[in-house]
Amino acid sequence: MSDSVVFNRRDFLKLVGIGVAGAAAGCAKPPAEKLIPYLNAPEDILPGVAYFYSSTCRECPVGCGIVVKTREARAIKIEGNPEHPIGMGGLCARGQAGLQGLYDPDRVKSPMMKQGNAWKAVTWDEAITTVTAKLAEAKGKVLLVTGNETGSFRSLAGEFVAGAGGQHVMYEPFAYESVRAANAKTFGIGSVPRYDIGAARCVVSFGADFLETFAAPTNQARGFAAMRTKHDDGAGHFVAVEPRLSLTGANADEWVAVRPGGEMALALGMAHVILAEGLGSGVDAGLVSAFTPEAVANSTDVPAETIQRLARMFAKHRPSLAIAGGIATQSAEGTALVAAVNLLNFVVGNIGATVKFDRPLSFDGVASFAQFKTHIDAMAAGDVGLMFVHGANPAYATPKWAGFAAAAAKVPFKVSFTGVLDETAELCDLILPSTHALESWGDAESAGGVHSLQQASMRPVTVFNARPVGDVLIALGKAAGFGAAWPDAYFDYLKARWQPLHARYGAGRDFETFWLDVVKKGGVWEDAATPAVRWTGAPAFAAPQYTGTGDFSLLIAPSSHLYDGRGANKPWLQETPDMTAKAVWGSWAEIHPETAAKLGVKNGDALEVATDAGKAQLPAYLYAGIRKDVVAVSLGQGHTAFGRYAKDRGVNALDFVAQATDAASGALAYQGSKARLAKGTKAMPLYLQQAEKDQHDREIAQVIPVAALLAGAVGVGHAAEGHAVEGAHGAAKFPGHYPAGFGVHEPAEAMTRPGKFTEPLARPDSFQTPAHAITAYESKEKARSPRQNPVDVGSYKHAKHRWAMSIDLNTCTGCAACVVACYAENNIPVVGPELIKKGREMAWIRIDRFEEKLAPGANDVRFVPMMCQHCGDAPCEMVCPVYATYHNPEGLNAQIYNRCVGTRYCSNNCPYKVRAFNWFDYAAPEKTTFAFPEPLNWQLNPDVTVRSKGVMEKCTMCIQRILDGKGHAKDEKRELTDGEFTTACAQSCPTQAITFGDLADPEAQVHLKSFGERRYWVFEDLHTKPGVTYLQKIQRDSMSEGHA
Amino acid sequence: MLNKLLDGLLNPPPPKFHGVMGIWYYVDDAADAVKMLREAGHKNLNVFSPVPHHEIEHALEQGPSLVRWVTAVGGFLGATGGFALCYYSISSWPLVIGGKELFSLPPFTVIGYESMILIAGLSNLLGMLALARLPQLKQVAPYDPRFQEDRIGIWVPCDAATAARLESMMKGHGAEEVQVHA
Amino acid sequence: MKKTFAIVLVLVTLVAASVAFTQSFGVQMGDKKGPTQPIAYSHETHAGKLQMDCRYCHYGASKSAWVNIPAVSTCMGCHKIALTDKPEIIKLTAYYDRGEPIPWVKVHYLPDHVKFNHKRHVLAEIACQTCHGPVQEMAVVYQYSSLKMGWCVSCHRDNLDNPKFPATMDCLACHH
Amino acid sequence: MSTTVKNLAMDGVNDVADRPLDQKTLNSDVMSMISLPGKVWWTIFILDLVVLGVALALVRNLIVHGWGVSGFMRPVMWAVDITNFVFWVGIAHCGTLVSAVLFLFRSHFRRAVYRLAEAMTVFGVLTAAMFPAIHTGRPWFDYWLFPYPNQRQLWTNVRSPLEWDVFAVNTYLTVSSIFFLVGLIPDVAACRDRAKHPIMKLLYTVISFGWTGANYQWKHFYGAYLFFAALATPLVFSVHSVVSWDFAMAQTPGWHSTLFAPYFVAGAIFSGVGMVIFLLVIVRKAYNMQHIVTIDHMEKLAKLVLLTSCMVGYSYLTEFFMAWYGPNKAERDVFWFRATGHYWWAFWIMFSCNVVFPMLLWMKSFRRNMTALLVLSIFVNIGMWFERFVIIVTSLTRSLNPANWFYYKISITECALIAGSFAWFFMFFLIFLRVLPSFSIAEIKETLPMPKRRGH
Repeated sequence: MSDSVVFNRRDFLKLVGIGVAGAAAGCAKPPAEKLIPYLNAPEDILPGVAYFYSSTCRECPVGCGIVVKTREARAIKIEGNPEHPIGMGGLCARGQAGLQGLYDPDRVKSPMMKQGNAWKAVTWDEAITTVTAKLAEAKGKVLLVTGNETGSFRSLAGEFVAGAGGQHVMYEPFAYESVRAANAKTFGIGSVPRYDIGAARCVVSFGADFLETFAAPTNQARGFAAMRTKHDDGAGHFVAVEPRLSLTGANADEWVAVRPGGEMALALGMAHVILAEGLGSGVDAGLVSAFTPEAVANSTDVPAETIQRLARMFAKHRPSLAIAGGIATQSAEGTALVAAVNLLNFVVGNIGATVKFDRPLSFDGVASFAQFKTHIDAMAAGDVGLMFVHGANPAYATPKWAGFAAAAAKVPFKVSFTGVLDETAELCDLILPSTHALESWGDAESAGGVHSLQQASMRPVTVFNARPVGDVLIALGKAAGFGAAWPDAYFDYLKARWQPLHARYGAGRDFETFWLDVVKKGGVWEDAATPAVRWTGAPAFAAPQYTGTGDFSLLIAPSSHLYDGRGANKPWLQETPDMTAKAVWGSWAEIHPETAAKLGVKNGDALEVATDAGKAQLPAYLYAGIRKDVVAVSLGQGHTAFGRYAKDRGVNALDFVAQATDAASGALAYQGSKARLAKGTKAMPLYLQQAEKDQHDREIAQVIPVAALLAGAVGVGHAAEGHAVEGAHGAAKFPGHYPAGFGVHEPAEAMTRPGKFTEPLARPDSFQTPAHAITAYESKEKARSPRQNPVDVGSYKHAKHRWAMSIDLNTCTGCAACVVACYAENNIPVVGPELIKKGREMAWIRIDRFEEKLAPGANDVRFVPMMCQHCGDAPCEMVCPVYATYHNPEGLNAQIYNRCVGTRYCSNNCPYKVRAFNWFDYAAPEKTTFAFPEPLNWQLNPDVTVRSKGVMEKCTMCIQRILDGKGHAKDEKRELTDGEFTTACAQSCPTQAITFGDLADPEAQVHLKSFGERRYWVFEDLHTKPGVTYLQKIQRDSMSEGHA
Repeated sequence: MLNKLLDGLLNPPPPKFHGVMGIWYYVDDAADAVKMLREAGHKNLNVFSPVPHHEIEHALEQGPSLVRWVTAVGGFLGATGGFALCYYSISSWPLVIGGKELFSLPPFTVIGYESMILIAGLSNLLGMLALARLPQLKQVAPYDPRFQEDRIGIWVPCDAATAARLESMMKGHGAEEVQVHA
Repeated sequence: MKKTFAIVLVLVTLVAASVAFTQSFGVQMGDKKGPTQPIAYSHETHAGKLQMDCRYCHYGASKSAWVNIPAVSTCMGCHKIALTDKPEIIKLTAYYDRGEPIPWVKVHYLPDHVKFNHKRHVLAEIACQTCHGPVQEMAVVYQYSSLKMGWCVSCHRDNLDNPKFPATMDCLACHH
Repeated sequence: MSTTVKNLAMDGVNDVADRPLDQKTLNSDVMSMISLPGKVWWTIFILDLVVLGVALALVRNLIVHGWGVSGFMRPVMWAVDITNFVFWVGIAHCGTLVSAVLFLFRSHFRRAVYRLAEAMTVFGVLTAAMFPAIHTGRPWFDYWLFPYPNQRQLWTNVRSPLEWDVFAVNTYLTVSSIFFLVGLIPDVAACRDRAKHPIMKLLYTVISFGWTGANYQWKHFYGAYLFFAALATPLVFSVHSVVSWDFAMAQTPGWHSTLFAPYFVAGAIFSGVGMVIFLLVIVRKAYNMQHIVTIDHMEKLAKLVLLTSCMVGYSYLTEFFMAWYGPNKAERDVFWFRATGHYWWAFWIMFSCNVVFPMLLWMKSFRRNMTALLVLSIFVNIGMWFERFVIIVTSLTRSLNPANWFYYKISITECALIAGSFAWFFMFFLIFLRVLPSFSIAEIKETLPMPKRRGH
């Protein structure tokens, strides 16, 4: 194959000085290549061997534990650290994409000084001396702005501003002020609690996007999965109370389309019912006497009986959990809302059971918007002489009326430590590029008692002349003469800071061993004591306030991929579709189809959104999952700087936010602005990655009604003859190519025990090897005969495994972490919006969103992770004229790029349409379609060929990982054990919905799941015998107080 | 220059012939003449005509062409070749595709069938060229362009002695014109 | 005239065909000359005369998919003291002192879409010489085998039923 | 146009008007076409080359930058490329049918038209064969599709319908070309004898293999010709069946149908005869060949069109019936989409051109009206091109998984491919008209009364 070598290995070989057989371009002999060996051979690093370093993710304020995979001393993949209590091995899309922040081609190459409007490169020494001088001038008027810092850096910053005379302020666009304020008010604990969703038996979310951005999404997703698998006695019910069905809400059984701002009244109404009916107690009923269901019904558009039903369900299925946070609480009455929900939780005794303060997220000390505003005012007033910015982008992440830009202009000298030229850096006078988190040491207290260490997993990328910001601060301090006490390197400062922790958790180890253990493990964590929680009174519950005029309420949600906009410079995140609209690379306004009809707007037409704060035009996305009087825009786009991938895409939703804050907490009121809509004039493209969201009865995403599931053997039994289980549409259809009654097991006691279905099912006595499993059990002569077993002949005689996958639709939340993981693992090119819109996406795994029912009430949105199904009887294989795709002895559907001629017949014959074709040369640096501009190509996985123009590609079930795992087993002369390696998607899945393994091993998890209940095969009637088995989503009857 | 060269190539000096060439217009006369000449012992005569005439063929007592056998053999070889290719290509590196049988007749038949036609066609061509002595590089008899239009020529190679007698015989059988090459 | 022409034509075609055919089978017609290296390092001396184990320097061979080219420090391990007066060693020491790696010239070529795993083959007790040829006799190392696919496959084919180390003919083993 | 011709190749041949034929004038009349072309011909030819040049430029673009320059995407990974391929293979089929099948049936009207039809066949296959070649993602590796011993020890997948195509199409190209050339031998010999210009003479001398018309030559000529016909006949049917299996063997709804082989063969003959009529109407008029290709001949062809049109129409209806009657929802959706969906216009163009308009041929007056036939034949070919477009594009657009339903939009590249394919075809055809006898002298002669002294 004449594929050009994108990642020119020699480049990084120079970096780490390793010599290996370099890559030759195609079969022609290239001009003599130089091999650059080590100067001094390090003992630990061998070329061609992967090394893993545990560290801490810094892509959002939470700080999950991660493991960084490095090859030849380059970080090439980020995975969740299974030992870490927050991430628990899962990692969200944003965390995975951290890698692209590291290799961002637009990173600042060296310190830069602003001259007029141009940037001029300066040396570090010049820069340091300049700043030192400024420090002297601005004595006492120094302002250090950072993002949420919870570890040693926070104290260093503190000491720094103390020395320099000034203040350190931490700004986060989503600091959950109202949650903290409300908890302080109601419980006397001013922090963000841990929501133990796994412990709850039913959940009501009051506009909390807890699966996307709120608090610790990966952690909550894991708990959510556990909660959702419960279905005995009506458990596992999830109700979303929000005006617009978010991705989190899409997972709900019921959508309560409350009037914007009505969430609080609804919570209190539920509390009223509970107290009135004596289902709960603990607070004075007088608090909520005003909120009778009828009264609430008027103010929320939610029928009284619904309120009563929800209240009863909530009280009945204890421990239950009501979550207020994220979207809904970012409003003028956010604090009151959280307080109301706290009250609701308190009366049914959820506090301490599902709402826990043992490991509160560390947001303490993060400035509220109001506090930050005072700093802005100070700047405007000229009270700031010197400003440092690190890890925050206020110029973008504050509304225009906050006047940050203007205020910054008043500051004589501004220094930015940013890695990329973002909006704030553009305002600064000096850029001191800081190394990326993956290149630098640090630590964080992710949550109470969870001390995570951030290990530098590689030497700083040589292309950029950057320094760890800690080192720079220390250097500055020393130069300015107040940092004498500090060690020279931030690393030593950090290490010193861990001494007290050693004292506490050392357990007799001397510091060095303790330190090594910490570095290996990624930190230390204790089970912090659970504080006693009392009810300390509620704030006043006032009616919602709206600012501005207009017939519509504007709803602004943080993007699940770009968060507050800090992900916008990462092509993976831009290319991964937003799971609500399935749109990419831009922003859009979601409105209800009927509203659109009134306005005469069609899908993708321009729509003008106007608030008192500002107006802009966006493409409209017609979404039935939103109230008719609401328009929703998500944050994250509309950057005016921040690199080629972020700049000039879409609209910054903050421009719409009217001037209002939550008095009680000082939070910025993202919600509550009134908006006016009109048909737009200029056409703006809406890049949809999936246009059709109706599955046309193709039964791709199937559900099984709880009733049928509880009916258990009966249902499965006659389903085995191929009948549909009675029940809702798209209910279980059981495959014909498995014997009747196959996989049936005793349901009796299984149904009564919660969590049963998170555990492997017992292998039934009626077990028979599935037709398409590699038959390790079958007798030789039988196995040899093609007629008997088509997948074990000729060169296949040593076949032992049948790699397969099982995907549980019940726990898949559509977060798309797997998609990004796959991009990272398999060198998949990013092709950009135009091609995506054309239907030329290259993703190997995508998540299809099917909207069965999208209206207030019972809710049915289904997410199907769709990748190559590795069919036993693959339609694609038989049509390839050159054997470029064929069936491998271990049951994989192989795709050999270098044999592929590109007839594209395989894709035409693929029922699942999961094969991606290289329409252009994404791998050729000289072409405009080049997808890996230096140094993005450093991230490429050396174990995976970078595909060239004109070849077909698709999911390989991470064959490189399989071979690697088998290699290890061979080295240790042992058999493979189940789960010792897995695919990138399965590894990253926060809810563990994806299981990978050997189907031929009757004890393997994947086997038990694939032949347990709820299993089905997509397009099973085509008899493709897929290697990917789906487990039906459990469909609950949401209209009966959660009863099944 | 080029033209001269071509002329040299295309119009070589006519070779020397020994025999009699009679030219007929009427088909039945020509047929009779052929019969007569053959009875007179001139079995090695050649007939030239713009289209084949049954009368003349009959008079010449021609049997069916042998081409058919060549074609048959070609077809047989082609078919076996096709099937052999299928069998060998799969057995040399057995790759399972779509869970299908490695060796199955239906696909092989398609390949075998097409190869049969191909080889049969080629051998049919070669057979014809060989038997009809094409391409004919040197003339066997004095040639006349009218043979491609509407005249029929009968060529009897003979020595000068018999030439005179043949001429009269031909004239007697309605030959428009008789050329004697001696 | 015509005859001779025809004969010549036939002969030419035959020759052309046979050349193409043999070429297509990757038969070695190649030169036995390797590139000139920045330092005239002789495997003949080290692996041949001195009987050094290949893996003394190329220790990665049995541990990793890729083999390492020895670091300058590895060379200096001996040559700090051994033959320090020899011109080539002086060159070597110069590199070492300059803290500069030696730009060895690549000898063996594999396209990027072939994922050859040294470790697996070395652990399968295949002598280095099987593929790299009699390195211990090479003053200048050259590419001994064609390293073309057919060459790999023939060996794998022969060892399909190897009781100890069965080879595979699964394309995915090398192409992924 | 041939009135203004300064005649080079022939001597004493002037413009021919309608007049009774005899053996000698037949030669002259047919060969009168072989002459230095006039202005009209040259204009057409130059225009043709210009179009072809532009098309080739875009094809080069295609190969350099990849198929991304086209409008293709998932799920529609085939569209105009394969549409053209099937269309031209279809066109090609009629020639062999007319010459071979009708030869076996001893139906004499073929003699007048088969030479032109065969020429069309050969050029049609030449055009068609280009598309599988350039439609691949990496055309420079196309030779991998042929089974040949190579150092990788790899072979082709003989179980793939696409591989059957490779065998079928190449066999068809070879056999039909041979058939064409062999049939030419006697006529070219006649040309040779009249040719004056040395280059022409050389050409004819080579092609005619030194044919003299000797009895032993005629004997084996017809012996072989019979077998060519006998071989070509099953070949015609097999080749287009194989082409149809490219679709039928896949399980894409709208493709996966046992009906396809006969349906495609009928369609092929339909479009082929349509093209023959198109060419004949023009040629016989432009070169005054009405006395050689008579109205009766044309009418017989028209009847063939009518017959195949009915077969095609029947197939359409059957397809829809099966979709409606069968259990497969996806299939039903596809066919409903075809008639009413995004590409409804394509479907209705196809249906009206292939089924509705040809019904006019039931009228004898229509069949014998050359202008009418000309127009109809154009419609037929448009319709048949859209038939393949509809089959390929609509089926793929409505693939099984709705999650990636995207609509295919044709791009300038594909337009160039379409225009280019016609330019390529007519380039060959125009040259053929002026260089080789477009009507079989020998065979037509056989139909003339033979001069006999003893009356008839």
